[in-house]
Amino acid sequence: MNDPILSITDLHISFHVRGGEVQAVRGVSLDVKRGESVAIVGESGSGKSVTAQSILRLIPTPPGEYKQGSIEFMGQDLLAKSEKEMEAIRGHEIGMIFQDPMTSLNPTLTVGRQISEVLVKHQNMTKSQATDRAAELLTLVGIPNATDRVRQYPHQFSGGMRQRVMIAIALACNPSLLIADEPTTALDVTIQAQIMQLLKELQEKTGTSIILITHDLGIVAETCDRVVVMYAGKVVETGTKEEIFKNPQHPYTRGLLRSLPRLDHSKSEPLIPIHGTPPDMSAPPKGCAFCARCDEAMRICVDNDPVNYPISETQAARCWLHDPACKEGASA
Amino acid sequence: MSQTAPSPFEKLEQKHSEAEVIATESRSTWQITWARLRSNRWAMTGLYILVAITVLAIVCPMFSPYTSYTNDLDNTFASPSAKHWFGTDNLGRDLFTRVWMGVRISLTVGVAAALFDLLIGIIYGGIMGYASKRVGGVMNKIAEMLYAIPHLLVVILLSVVMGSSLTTIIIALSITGWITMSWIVRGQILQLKTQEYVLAAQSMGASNARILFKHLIPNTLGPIIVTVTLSVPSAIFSEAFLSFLGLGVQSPAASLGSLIGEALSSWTLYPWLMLIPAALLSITMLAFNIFGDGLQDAFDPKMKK
Amino acid sequence: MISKNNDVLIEVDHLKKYFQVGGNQTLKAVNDLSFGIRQGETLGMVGESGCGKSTAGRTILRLYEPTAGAVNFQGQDIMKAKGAKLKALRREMQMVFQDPYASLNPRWTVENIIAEPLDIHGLAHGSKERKLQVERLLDRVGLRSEHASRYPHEFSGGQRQRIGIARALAVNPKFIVCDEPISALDVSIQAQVVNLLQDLQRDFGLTYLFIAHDLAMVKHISDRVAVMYLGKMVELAESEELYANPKHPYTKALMSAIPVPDLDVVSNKERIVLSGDLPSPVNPPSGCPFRTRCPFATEKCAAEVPAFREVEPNHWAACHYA
Amino acid sequence: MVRYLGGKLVNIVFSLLILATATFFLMKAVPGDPFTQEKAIPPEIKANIMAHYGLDKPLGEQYLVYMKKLLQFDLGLSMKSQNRTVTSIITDSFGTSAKIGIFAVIISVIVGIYLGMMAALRHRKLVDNSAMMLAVIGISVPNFVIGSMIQYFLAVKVPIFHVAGLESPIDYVLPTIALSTLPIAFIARLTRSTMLEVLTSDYIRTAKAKGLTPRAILWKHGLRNGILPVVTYLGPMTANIITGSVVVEQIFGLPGLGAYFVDSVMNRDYTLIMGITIFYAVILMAARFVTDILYIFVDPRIKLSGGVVKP
Amino acid sequence: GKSGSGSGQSFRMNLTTEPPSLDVAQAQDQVSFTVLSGLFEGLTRMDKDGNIVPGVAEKWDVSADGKTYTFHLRDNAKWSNGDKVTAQDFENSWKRTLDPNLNPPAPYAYQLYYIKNGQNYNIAQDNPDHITDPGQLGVKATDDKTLVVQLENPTPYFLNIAAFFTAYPVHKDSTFAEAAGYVGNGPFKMKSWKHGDSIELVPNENYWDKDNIKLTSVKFAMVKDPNTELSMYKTGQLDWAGAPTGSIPTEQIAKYRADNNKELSIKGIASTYYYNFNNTKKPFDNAKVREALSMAINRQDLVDKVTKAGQVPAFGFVSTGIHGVSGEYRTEVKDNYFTEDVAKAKQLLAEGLAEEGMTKMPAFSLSFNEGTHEQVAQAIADMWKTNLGIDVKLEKQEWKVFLKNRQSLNYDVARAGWGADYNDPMTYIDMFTSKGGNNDIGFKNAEYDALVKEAYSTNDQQKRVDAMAKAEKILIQDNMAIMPLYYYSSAQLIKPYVKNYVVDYSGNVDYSHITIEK
Ligand SMILES: Nc1ncnc2c1ncn2[C@@H]1O[C@H](COP(=O)(O)OP(=O)(O)OP(=O)(O)O)[C@@H](O)[C@H]1O
Ligand SMILES: Nc1ncnc2c1ncn2[C@@H]1O[C@H](COP(=O)(O)OP(=O)(O)OP(=O)(O)O)[C@@H](O)[C@H]1O
Ligand SMILES: [Mg+2]
Ligand SMILES: [Mg+2]
Repeated sequence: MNDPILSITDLHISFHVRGGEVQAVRGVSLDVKRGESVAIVGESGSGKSVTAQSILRLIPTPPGEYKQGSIEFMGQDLLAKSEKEMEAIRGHEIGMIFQDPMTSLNPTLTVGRQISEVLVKHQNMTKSQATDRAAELLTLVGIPNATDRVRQYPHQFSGGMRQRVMIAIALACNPSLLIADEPTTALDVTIQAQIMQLLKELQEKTGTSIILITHDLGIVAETCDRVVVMYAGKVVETGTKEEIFKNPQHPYTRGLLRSLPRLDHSKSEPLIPIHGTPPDMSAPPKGCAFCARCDEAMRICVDNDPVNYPISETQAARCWLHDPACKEGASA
Repeated sequence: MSQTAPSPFEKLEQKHSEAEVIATESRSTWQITWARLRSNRWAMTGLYILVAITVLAIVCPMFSPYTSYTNDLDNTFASPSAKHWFGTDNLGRDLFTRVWMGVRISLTVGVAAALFDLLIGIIYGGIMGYASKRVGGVMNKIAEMLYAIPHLLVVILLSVVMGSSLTTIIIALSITGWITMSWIVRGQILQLKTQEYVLAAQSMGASNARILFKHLIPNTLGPIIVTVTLSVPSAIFSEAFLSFLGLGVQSPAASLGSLIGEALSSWTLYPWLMLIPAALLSITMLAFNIFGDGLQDAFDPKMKK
Repeated sequence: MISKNNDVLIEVDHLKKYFQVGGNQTLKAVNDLSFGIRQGETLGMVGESGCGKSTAGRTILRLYEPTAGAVNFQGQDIMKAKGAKLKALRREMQMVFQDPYASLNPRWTVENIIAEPLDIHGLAHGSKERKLQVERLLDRVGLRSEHASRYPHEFSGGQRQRIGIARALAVNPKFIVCDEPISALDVSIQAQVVNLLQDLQRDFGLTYLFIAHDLAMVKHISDRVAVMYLGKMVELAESEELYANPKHPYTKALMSAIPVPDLDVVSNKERIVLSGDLPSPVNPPSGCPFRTRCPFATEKCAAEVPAFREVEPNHWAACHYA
Repeated sequence: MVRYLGGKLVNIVFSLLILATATFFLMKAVPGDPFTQEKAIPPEIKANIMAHYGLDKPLGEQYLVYMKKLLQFDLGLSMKSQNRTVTSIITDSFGTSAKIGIFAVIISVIVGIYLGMMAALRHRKLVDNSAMMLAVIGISVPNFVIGSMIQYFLAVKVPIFHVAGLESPIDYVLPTIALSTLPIAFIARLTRSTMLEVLTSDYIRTAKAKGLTPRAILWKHGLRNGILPVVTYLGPMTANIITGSVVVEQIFGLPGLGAYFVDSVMNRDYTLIMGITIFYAVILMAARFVTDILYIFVDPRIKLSGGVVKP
Repeated sequence: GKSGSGSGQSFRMNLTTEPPSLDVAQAQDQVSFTVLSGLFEGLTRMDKDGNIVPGVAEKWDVSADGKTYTFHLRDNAKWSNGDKVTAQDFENSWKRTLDPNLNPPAPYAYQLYYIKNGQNYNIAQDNPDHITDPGQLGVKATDDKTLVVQLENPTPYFLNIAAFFTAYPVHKDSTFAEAAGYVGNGPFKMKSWKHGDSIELVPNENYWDKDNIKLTSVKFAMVKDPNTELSMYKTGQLDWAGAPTGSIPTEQIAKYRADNNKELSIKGIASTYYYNFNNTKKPFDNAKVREALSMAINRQDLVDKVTKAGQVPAFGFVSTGIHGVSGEYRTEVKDNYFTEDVAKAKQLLAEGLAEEGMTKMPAFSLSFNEGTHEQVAQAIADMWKTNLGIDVKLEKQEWKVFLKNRQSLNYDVARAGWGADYNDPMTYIDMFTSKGGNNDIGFKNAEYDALVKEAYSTNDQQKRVDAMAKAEKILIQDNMAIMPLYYYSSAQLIKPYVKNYVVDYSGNVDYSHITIEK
C-alpha cells in the first residue's frame, strides 16, 4: 500500500433538473491505494453512487455536469479524457458492479455473450476464444457447468448467480480497480455472504483495489481496509476500519453506529436513531449539512461549512468539533 | 474574536422532533403534472393551438356574414379574396365559414367519440382489470371478438338504424374505440392492483367498488387522459375516412374530412378547396399529438429527463 | 399445537396458500404453517426472499384466500368470517407495508389516507372529528398536524412509513402485521421507525407479526422469532434462545452469515457459507426442503419430511437431527 | 409446445365461430340485399334468385347452412360476381394487397426503427426534433391527401411513375409510400420512446461500463429490448396493411382486398362479406400468433406458455 | 419511365369496376355490356347512326302481324374457337337465360319476355300459366341457319332487342369466369382477365368481318377513382376517359368545357334525371304541391352551374335520343308540359297546402345517395328555400339503403334516374303503370294504364307514339308525379388519335371499329 491508484480531488457534480440544480457531489476527495479496499458508506442520496459512477464517467451529461475537481487514475486525469479514451479504460482498467443484478444484465443476450463482449473489446480475442474464457470466468466465480451456462440467459440464473456474472464481467480484464456499488443489497443474507466471500477471495488472488459502496456497516467491518463516510455530497470522515468503528470522530458516523441494533444487546435497550431527514440537495444548507440533525451542533455549524480536520495519519473528519478553537473553547 | 459576542462554538439547543417542517409548498400530483406540462414548450404550443382553433371554430362562423350552406351559384370557385377569405366552393358557399364549421364538427366528433370511449372504456376496462382472472379473461375475449367485427358493417348498420347524422358517426366511432380504451384501462388496473396501497385498503375492509373507483381509477387517469388526447385525433381521422367513403356527416354540414373529400376531385384546379381544410386538419392533429406527447411526459416523470 | 395459553391472541392452524402459476403448476408459497402469537408479543419472522413470509402475513389477514387451514383470532376463525363480521374483524388487524412509496395512494392527501379506515368503518362523524382524529394520529407518530393536507411524495421514506403506521393505528387494532416495514429505509432512519413501533406496542398493548430480513433488527424487536424456509417454518423460539442456541442447520447458517458491525465479533466469527440458492417453490425438494443446501443432510432427509416439533421447551424445530 | 399450439388453435377456431356468427347476423340486419338495384329486378325473378341462394329461408336456417359449409371450408360463390368463388376473389385480391403491403411493412419497419433509434440517440438534439417533427406530420396528414398529392406531383406533374396499376416494379413505389407514412411515423415514435426508456436502464449502464461504443450499445443492447412494443404493434399493423387499405387501393387503382371488402359491404355480397371478414380475422390471429413467436426470439424471458417469466 | 403506353392499334379505356358477370345470362349492367359487346355479336347490330344492320343474321323476315321473326344466319359466322355459329346456339342461349333453374337464375331474363311464353316459362312461383317445357317457347332453330322467333305482342323494336346482349348466343362449352375457355362470337376474344385489375381483348381471327377490325388490342382498366382515371388519361395510360363506363369529376369536365378542349366530347344520351315524389304521402299526394316544387327549380342554373357537363333541362320524362315515329320522339313530342315560374309555384303551393288542410309545408326530407347527387340536392334545397321559403332536410343514404327505402316508398322526395333499355319511349312510359315493377312513386292512374296497354297492343308506330305521348302528359303535365330535372349527357375525353368510335343513343360505346391514327 503505497501511492494511490485513484485519487479524487474536490469533485463537484450537479444535475440539472426541472426544479433547479441538484448538487449531488459537493467537493469529494478520496484516495484509493493499490490493493486496498475502501468502503464508502453514508446516507441514501449522499452521492456515493454518483461519485462511483463519475470515476468511469458514467454520469449522463446532461442532466449531469462535472463542475469541478479532478479524478486521477494511475496518473491520468480521467475528466480530461475523450469518450474514446474512456472506452479503453471502462471494463478494462476499471471494472464496475452495480447494485441490482436483476436489472443490470441485459435480459435479451446470453450470459456468455455479455461476458465475452468485454473480452472481445479489450483483449482482442476472437469470439470463440472469448466464449471459452467466459466459461472459465464463470467457473472462477463459482458457477458450475459453466460451458452450458454461457449459453443461457440471465433470467435462467438466480439473483446470486447473476451477481456472480456481474463480477465475472467486471473482473474479466483483470482491472486494477473494481468499483462495487452495493453489490449485495438486493440479495439475501446467505447469498450475500457467498458473494462477499467470493469478492474477498478474488481480491486476494488478483490484488485489485476495490471501492465498495454499502449501507451495511457489518459488511464494512468484515471486508474493508479503509472507510469513507459521506453525507450530503461530502466526505465527512475517513479513516481505517479500526478508527471508524472504534473511534468515530464525526457526529454522523457516531450516530450511524449508535443507531444499529446489535445482536449482543437486549430488547429493552432502545435504539438511538438519528433524528430528522437529510437535506434537500437542490438547496443544500449553507453551513454543515448535518447540523440540523446533529446533537452536538454549535452556533458556527449553522452558517459555516467545516473544513477537513486530520485526526491522525489516516483519519480525518469534517466537523467544527475538531477545530482547534473549539477544543480550546471546550477546555476553557 | 470578540469576547462579548457569543462563542461560535456555543452548543445549539437542538429540538428534535421528527416532525420537520416541509419547506416547499404543498402540491398535488395534478399540480405537479401541470407544472411539468407548463415547462414543456412544445406541449404548450400544442395546447395554445388547440385553444386557438377551438375559439376560432366557435367564433368565426358566428361573426361571418355568410352561412355555411347558402348557395351562390353565380359565384362558384371564387379564389380567396377580401370578400371570401378562403374563397368559395362548388356551390358558391363561403369556404371560410364552412371550414370553421367543419372544424367545429370535426372537433365535436373527435371529442365526443373520445369521451364516449372513455366512459365505456373505464367501466368495462376497470371491471375487466379488477375482476378475477377468469371473469377478466372472458371479458377480454369478448372485447377481442367485438374488435374483430368489421367496422364498416357496424357503421352502415348504424347509419341505417339511426340515419346518417353526427350522432351516428360518433357512436359508430365509439363502438370500437372503447375497446382500445378499455384495454388501456385494464392494463393500468392490472398493474396498479398489485400496489400495496390497494392491499392496504383491502386490509382495512374496503369494498371492491371503493377500491376500484377511489383508488384504482383515479390513478389510471394519467395514462387515460393521454390516451383520450391521442384518441381525439384518431377519431377525427376515422371520420375523415368515412367521409372519403361517402359515409361521413350529412350535407350541407361538413367536417374537415368531408371538405377534403369533396375537394379531392378538383384540387388541382382549385387547390385552396383542399389545402385549407387539409392544413387545418393537419394542424389540429399535430396540436393534439404534441400536446398528448407532452401530457404523457408530464404524467410519467420517468420519461421526463 | 402451540401451547394453549389463554393469552394466545392469534392461532394459525395448518395454513396453506398455493398459487396457480404459468400453465398448471402449483407454487406452494405457504406450506402448512402452524403457530400462535401471544397477546402483546412481537413474533419476528425471518427467511430468505421468496420463502413465503409476506404470503403468510397476508393470508393470516385474509388478504389472500387460503388454500387450506384456519386462523383463530380471539376464538373466531378469520377464514370463515363473512360480510359484516369480516369487516369487523378487519378493524382488529392491520398491516404495515414494506414499500413506503407504493403503500400510500399518491393522489390522496395524508389526511385522506389516514382517515380511510375511519371512513370505511364509519368511525368519524363529521369532517371536524375526522380531522381531529387524523391530527391526533399524526401527532402520535411524530408528524405535525399541518402535514395532513400534504401529499405522500412530499415526505421522506421514514415519514411515509410513519404515515402508514398512523393509518394502521386509526382503527385501534389489536394485531398488526409489519411486512418488512424498515427494509426500504436508510440505516439511520430505521431506528426511528422501530422505536416508534415499540413505543406504540407499549402504549396500546399491540401484538406484532414482524417480518424482516435483518436478523439483528428482528432480534432487537422480537420476543420470539420464527425462521421460514421454502414455505415452511423450520424453527421457532424465544429470540435470545434462538440466537444463542439455533437448532436447525439453516438457522445456524443464517446466524453465521449476518455481517456484524463489530470488529471484535468479526475477527472470531466462524462462518457456515451455504452453497447454492433457494430451490424453486414450484418443485420443492422431497423430504426436508433444506436438504439440498444442508451441510449435514442424510438419506433420511430426502425420504422423510421432518416434523415441526418442540425439541426443547418452547423451542420448535423441523429437523430430524435437532 | 404441442399443447400450447393445440390450445391456441382451439381458441382461434372458437373465436372465429363467434365472429362469423356475429358478422352473419349483423350483415343480415343491414337493409338491402345483393339484388337490390336501381332497375329493380321483377319481383318474380328476384324471388327465384333469392330462393336459389337460400335467402328466402328463415335466418336461423340460413345461418346453419352457412356454418355447415364454412366448417367444410366452403365459402361459396360471390353473389355479385356470380361466376366467381369467394375463395378465388380473396386469393386474387389478397395477392395484390399483400405484395404492396409486405413492401410497406418492410419499409415502415426499417425506416421507422432507424428514425426512432436516431432520435433516441440524439435525444433533444436536431436529429431528434426533426425526425419527430416528420413523424408527427406523418401522423397528422390523412393518407388520402398524401396519396393524392404524391400521385399528382410524382405521376402527373412530373411523370416519373405511373398513375395507377401494378405492371412494373416501379409501380410499387407510390402505393408503398402512401401506405407506409403512417406506420413509419408510428413506429418511429414508439421506438424512440421505448429506446429512451431502455437507454436509461441499468443494463445499458453496465454495457457502458464495459467500454462499449455508443453504437454497439445502441444496436446490440438497446434495440432488442426497445423493439418489443414495436413487435406488439407490428402484428395488427401487418395484418392491417397486407389486407389492404381502401384508400390507397382506390387512389392507385389496385384490385386489393381492402377495396373488395368495401365493395362487398356496399353490394351486400353476403358470401364475400363473410369470406373477407373471416379471412381478415384469420390473418389477424395469425399475425398475433407470429407476434407471440417473435417475442420469444426477441425476448428470451418469454415462453410459449404465455406470460413473462418473472425476472 | 413509362411502359405499356399505347403502341400501334391499341385502345385503352376504363371500366371502373370488375364486370359483375360476363355470362350473357347474368349480365345486366353497362360495364359488363361494354366488354360483352366486343366479345359477342347478336343477330343484329346497330350502326353508328343507330340503325339496325345485319349481325350474325344476314337477313330476316317479319310476319305481317309483327309477331313472327325469321332470322337467316350468315354462313361465315364462327365462334372464337372456330366452331360455326348456329341457330341452335341462339335457341340454347335464350332458353338458358329463361330457364328458372339456371344457376343462378338470370336477373335480366325479362329482356326476353317478348318471346312467346318467355315469362310463363321463366316464372314458376305463383304462376298458374307456368310451363315447364322449353319446347313451347317461341324460339326455334329450324335448321343450322334459320331461327324462327314468335313474340307475345307485336314489338316494333324487337330488332333492337335482337342486338341487345341478353339476346347474344352462347357456346355450349364456354366458361364465363376466366379468360381461359371463354368462347365468344364477336370481333374480339378475351386474351386476359385479371380480376379487379384489367381485361384485354384481341381480335378474333374467326370473326366473319375481321378485315374491318383494325385494333390489335383493347385494354380495359378497372380504376374506381375518377381522379385517378383522369390522371391516367392525362398521362397517356388511357385513350378514353369518362362515360359510359368511367367517370370524370364534374369540375374537371367543366374546366375542359370552359377551355373548349377538343378532346372532350359531350353527347346527350337516353337517360333522365328526376326526383320522385312519394305520391302516397301527404302533402305530396297533392298535384299542386308537386307542381309548385317542380316549378320553383331553375333547371338551367342546375345544369350550368352544378352538374356542368352539358346536361339538358328536362320538362318531360322520355329523354332525348329515343326514336319516335320517324325521327326522334323528343322533337316530335315537345316536352313543354310545364314552365318554371316562381310566382305561380308559390301560389300553387299555398293552394295545394290549403287543400291538404295545412298552413305551411311540413318538415320533409329529400333522400339521395352519395355522389354528385349530393350537390344537386343541396342546390335544389337552396332553390326551394330561396324561392318558396321551405326547408328540406337532406338525407344522404347508403346506396342499397336508399334503394330499399325508395322501392318501399319510405321517403318524401327522392332522387331517381332512368336510362333506356331499348330505343323506344316505352322503356320509360311503362315504368309508371299501376303494377309496374319500377313504379316507386305510388302513382296509380287508370287512364295512364289504358294508354300503355293501347301502345302495347298495336304495331302501328304512330298510334303507339300518340298513346305514349298522352301518357307522358298525364304523368308530367297533369300530375307532376315525378319532377324531371335534366336529360343526362355523356361526357368523355377521347384522345384525338382515336377515330371511328360510335357512341349510341344510350351512351354505349362501340369500340370494335376504332382505328388509331397517330
Ligand atoms: N440522473 C440523475 N438526475 C438527477 N439527479 C440525480 C441523478 N442521479 C443522481 N441524482 C441525485 O444525486 C444525489 C446523489 O445520488 P446517489 O445515487 O449518488 O446517492 P447514493 O448515495 O448512491 O444513495 P443510495 O444509497 O440511495 O444509492 C441524489 O439526491 C439523487 O437524487
Ligand atoms: N400473487 C402471487 N401469485 C403467484 N405467486 C406468488 C404470488 N405472491 C407471491 N408468490 C410467490 O410465492 C412465493 C413466496 O412469496 P412471498 O412474497 O411470500 O415471499 P417473501 O418471503 O415475502 O419474500 P421477500 O422477502 O422477497 O418479500 C414466491 O415464490 C413468490 O414468487
Ligand atoms: Mg447508490
Ligand atoms: Mg415479502
